[in-house]
Amino acid sequence: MIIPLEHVLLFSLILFAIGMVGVLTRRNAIGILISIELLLNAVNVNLVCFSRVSEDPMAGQMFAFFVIALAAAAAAVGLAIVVAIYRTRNTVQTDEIQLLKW
Amino acid sequence: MDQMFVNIKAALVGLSDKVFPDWVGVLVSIAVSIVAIALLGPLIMMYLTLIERKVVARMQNRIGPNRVGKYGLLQPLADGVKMLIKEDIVPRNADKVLHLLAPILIVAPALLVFAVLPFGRNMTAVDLNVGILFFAAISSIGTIGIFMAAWGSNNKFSVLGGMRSVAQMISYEIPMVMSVVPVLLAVGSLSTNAIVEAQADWHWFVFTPWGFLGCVIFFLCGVAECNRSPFDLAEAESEIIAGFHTEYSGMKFALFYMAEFMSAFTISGMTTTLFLGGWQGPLLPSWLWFFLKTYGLIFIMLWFRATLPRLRVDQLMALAWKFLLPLSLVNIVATCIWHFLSDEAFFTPAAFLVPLALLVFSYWGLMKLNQPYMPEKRVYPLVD
Amino acid sequence: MPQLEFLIKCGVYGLMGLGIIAAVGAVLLPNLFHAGLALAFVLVTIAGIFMSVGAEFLGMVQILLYVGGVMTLIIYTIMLTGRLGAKDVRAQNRQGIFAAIAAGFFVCWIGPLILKTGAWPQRESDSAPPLLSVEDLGMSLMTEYVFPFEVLGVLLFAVLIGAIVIARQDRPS
Amino acid sequence: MFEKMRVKTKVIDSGKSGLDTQTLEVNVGPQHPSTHGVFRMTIVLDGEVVKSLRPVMGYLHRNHEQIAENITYSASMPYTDRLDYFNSMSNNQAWAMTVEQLAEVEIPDRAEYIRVIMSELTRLVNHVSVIGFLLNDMGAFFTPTLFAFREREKVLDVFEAVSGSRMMCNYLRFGGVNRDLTDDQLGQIKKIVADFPAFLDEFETLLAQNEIVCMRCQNVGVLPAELAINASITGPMLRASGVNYDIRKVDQYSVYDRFEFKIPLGEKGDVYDRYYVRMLEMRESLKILNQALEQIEPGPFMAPKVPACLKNPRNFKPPVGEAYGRVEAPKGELGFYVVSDGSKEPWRYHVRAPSFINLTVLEAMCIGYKLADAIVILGSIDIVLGEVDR
Repeated sequence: MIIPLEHVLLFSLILFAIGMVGVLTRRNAIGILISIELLLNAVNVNLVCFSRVSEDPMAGQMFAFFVIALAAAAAAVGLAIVVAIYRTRNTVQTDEIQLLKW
Repeated sequence: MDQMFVNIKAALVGLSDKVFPDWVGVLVSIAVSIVAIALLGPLIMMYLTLIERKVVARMQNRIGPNRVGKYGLLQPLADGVKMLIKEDIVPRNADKVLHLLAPILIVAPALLVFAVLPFGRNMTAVDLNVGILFFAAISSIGTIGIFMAAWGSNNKFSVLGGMRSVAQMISYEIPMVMSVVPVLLAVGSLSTNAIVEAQADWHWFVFTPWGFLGCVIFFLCGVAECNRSPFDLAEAESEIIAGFHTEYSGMKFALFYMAEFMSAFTISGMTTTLFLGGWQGPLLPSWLWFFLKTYGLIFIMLWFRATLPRLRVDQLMALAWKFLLPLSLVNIVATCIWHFLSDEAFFTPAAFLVPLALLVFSYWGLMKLNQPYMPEKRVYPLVD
Repeated sequence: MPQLEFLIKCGVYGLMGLGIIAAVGAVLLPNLFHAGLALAFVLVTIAGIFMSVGAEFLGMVQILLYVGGVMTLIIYTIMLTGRLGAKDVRAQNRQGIFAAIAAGFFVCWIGPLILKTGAWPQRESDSAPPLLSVEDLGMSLMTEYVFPFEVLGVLLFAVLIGAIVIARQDRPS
Repeated sequence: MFEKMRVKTKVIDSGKSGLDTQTLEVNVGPQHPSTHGVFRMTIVLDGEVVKSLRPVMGYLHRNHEQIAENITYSASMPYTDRLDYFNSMSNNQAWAMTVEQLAEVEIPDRAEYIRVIMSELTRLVNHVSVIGFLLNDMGAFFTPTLFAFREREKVLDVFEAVSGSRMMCNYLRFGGVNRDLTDDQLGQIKKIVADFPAFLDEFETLLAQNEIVCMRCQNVGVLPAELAINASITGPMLRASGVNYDIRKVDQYSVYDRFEFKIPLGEKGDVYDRYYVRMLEMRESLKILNQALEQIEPGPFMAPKVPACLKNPRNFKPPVGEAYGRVEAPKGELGFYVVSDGSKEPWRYHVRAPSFINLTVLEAMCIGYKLADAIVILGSIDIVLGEVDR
């Protein structure tokens, strides 16, 4: 590691906190998805940096790899749902989509 | 001759080593590469515009630019000056930040890709061991730049162009990457240098059935990726004026132009590297071979431009998803068969014929499945 | 060469700083389009950090999948769901303060913990070539991690179909 | 090439399926590269599909008819050049025929032959350029246009030689033509006519069978014969829809009854038919030209026995009455309706402009096709804004 590990951890912690704020405060469903991507990335940073210093370097990178793939999947389905909601409800503001059935 | 540029760079680094501490040498080495590429990119772009105008003019019974300098050789400079002193117009309701950033974000990736192109023996700026992945990743960033330009201009034609362009780039990226996979399977490395090395002694991949098909698919997708005719829907001037760069003028517009021409060059260069043996070739210096092959491919692009009308958006999508993508997937299988049959030799009849049969069969099958559009035979009665 | 190392360190810290600024933008910018682009920037900086710790392959996959794929998808959705020329509506709900408190608490709680734990493993050979080549990654994907890999493949396939089914418009029968 | 390209358009009824689709209204023109001048279309798009299209005309309105009603008859001749500036010769012919009908002038044979030769040359020029522009609209970057223009220039050279002007010829006069054709000029025309088939073959092999062209043209912008007749469409557009109507055959005006030629008819009335019918019409025009060049004989080129009223063109006062003269211009039926009250100026003057009337079916042809198709369909109508707006 070229910089101390704790600095990377702090970085990802801050990133995670920012993402958390986003998830909690965004009204727009896409905004929430954007924040979720931030959370996933914060975790990924940790995984990769730990893999750099750990005894089994493979595990961390593999996990990060799977997380990226899953994030892509989540985004695809999530955005498809957003588009579907927009088509039927004509809005993507989460606080306007309160009904569980329409 | 062959190592001319490599030697020049070594001399420069050696010079700095004498004067400065050794860590400066590393920086100098990096700086030399960066400067070389930063100069090469625009230079290639400038003269590509001239080449395009000359070649297309010849195909259209014209002469092309011939007023500025001998054979119009200074025309690109004149154009550059013109672009620089033109007024920079930003529409009133445009998103100013995006409008400003978009051209930069489009040019930067186009220039970055130069870093992994092997221009000649030992002439790769950065020999990344994930070179091909770098190429694919970086060229996908351009999509966002186009989005920004389209959205930031606040123009309906721009949005239409942006939508078209992004749909097109996403669609064509997939068969493009898939058509590279056979090469990676055959070489076993993502490094561009290793790929070229593997094609020594005329073992160019284009001579194998899968290589030929891969080359065609990659090149076609590349033409689509850099929005060139017949896939230039994103900037179809007869339909949506200039697509995503309708609202750009002056130097910003020149940057879009630059990105387009530089990616035309990098796509041709990548096709050369992946399938046409890169800088491998007899007699001539390696870098000359690279440029010869690349410009050959660019000539084909210009030829397309001067000849073919544009596809429509649904036909474009159909081509990518229903034809190129399945074919490139079959191509991967064909490569595996070739790999196991060929037994380390480049050419064995079995290894040549079995994949060929597979590919021809699947080509035929796909044509059948897609019910390709055959020009209707029409009868035109002549009456009194 | 310590000077070079210093430069690289500066670069990495710079990337982190830019990443955090961009992340704040991604969360707070009222215009979703801008937020999406800020996220794209965060993703690129993270890819840079991956590269700096020797995970070149992951860095590239990050750019290819995230920036090229996911981000394009997100921006496309923004364009599909946002009306052209529509007035900006309020982007944030009223939980801003509570969210900030929660996040602040989270950082203040875990941050010191990280710093206090002095004994994080540090690898010495910084200039050593990347620990894992693409080949290693590929081999382990096909051996040790083949099961998750295949499951992931099935999942992605399901997602592909699911996304199409959800987003496609209803056809009147 | 890869999919039957008929666009399956499904009208999305937002009430039924609950979907909200946002339409996009774009202004194509008047400053747009492919509206053939200053034409404007307001197109409502659903995605890329045209939902409605409203043509907006009048950006080039020059008050042509009012001007003609305030100047002498012969002074209108150069103004007619500017109607359809690609075909000044046939415009001249239509106007000359109208006034000759009004004043009952007999025209000598040689003048009639010269008129036929000129208007058939005009047809070649017009068709060859419209096909070039059509392919340009499709995105074939200027190559067909410039191929076409190479031939067009040769014809324009002839026009320049005989009339002194390449485009605004002002060559015809009431009772004949302005100047006689010399043998040199006839030779020049003969050479063009002899060379033209080779060019047409080349032009056809360049793109007629090209898969992309066929994909973009065939079954796009279909104009049913019924609609074409009801909308009073004329010219190649009507014939592409399979209706046999050509004024050269119907009226047999001038000396067209002396030539052997056929009328090509289209099958479906789509863009491809409109394109191909024009190709075939050029071949027929060449037949007419060949015969005309063979049959033309020396003689007077102006009516020898001019009625008294024509002696001094500035003071030309036709008898009271009305006349409608029409020719088969390259774009369709070009007619001039004129009412004379016996004074120096026409009392009423009206132009039946084929471009304008052919343009009226644009929306009907475009709805349900894509934006890119709308441009090609517009190109296949063959309009010249000078004539549309007048």
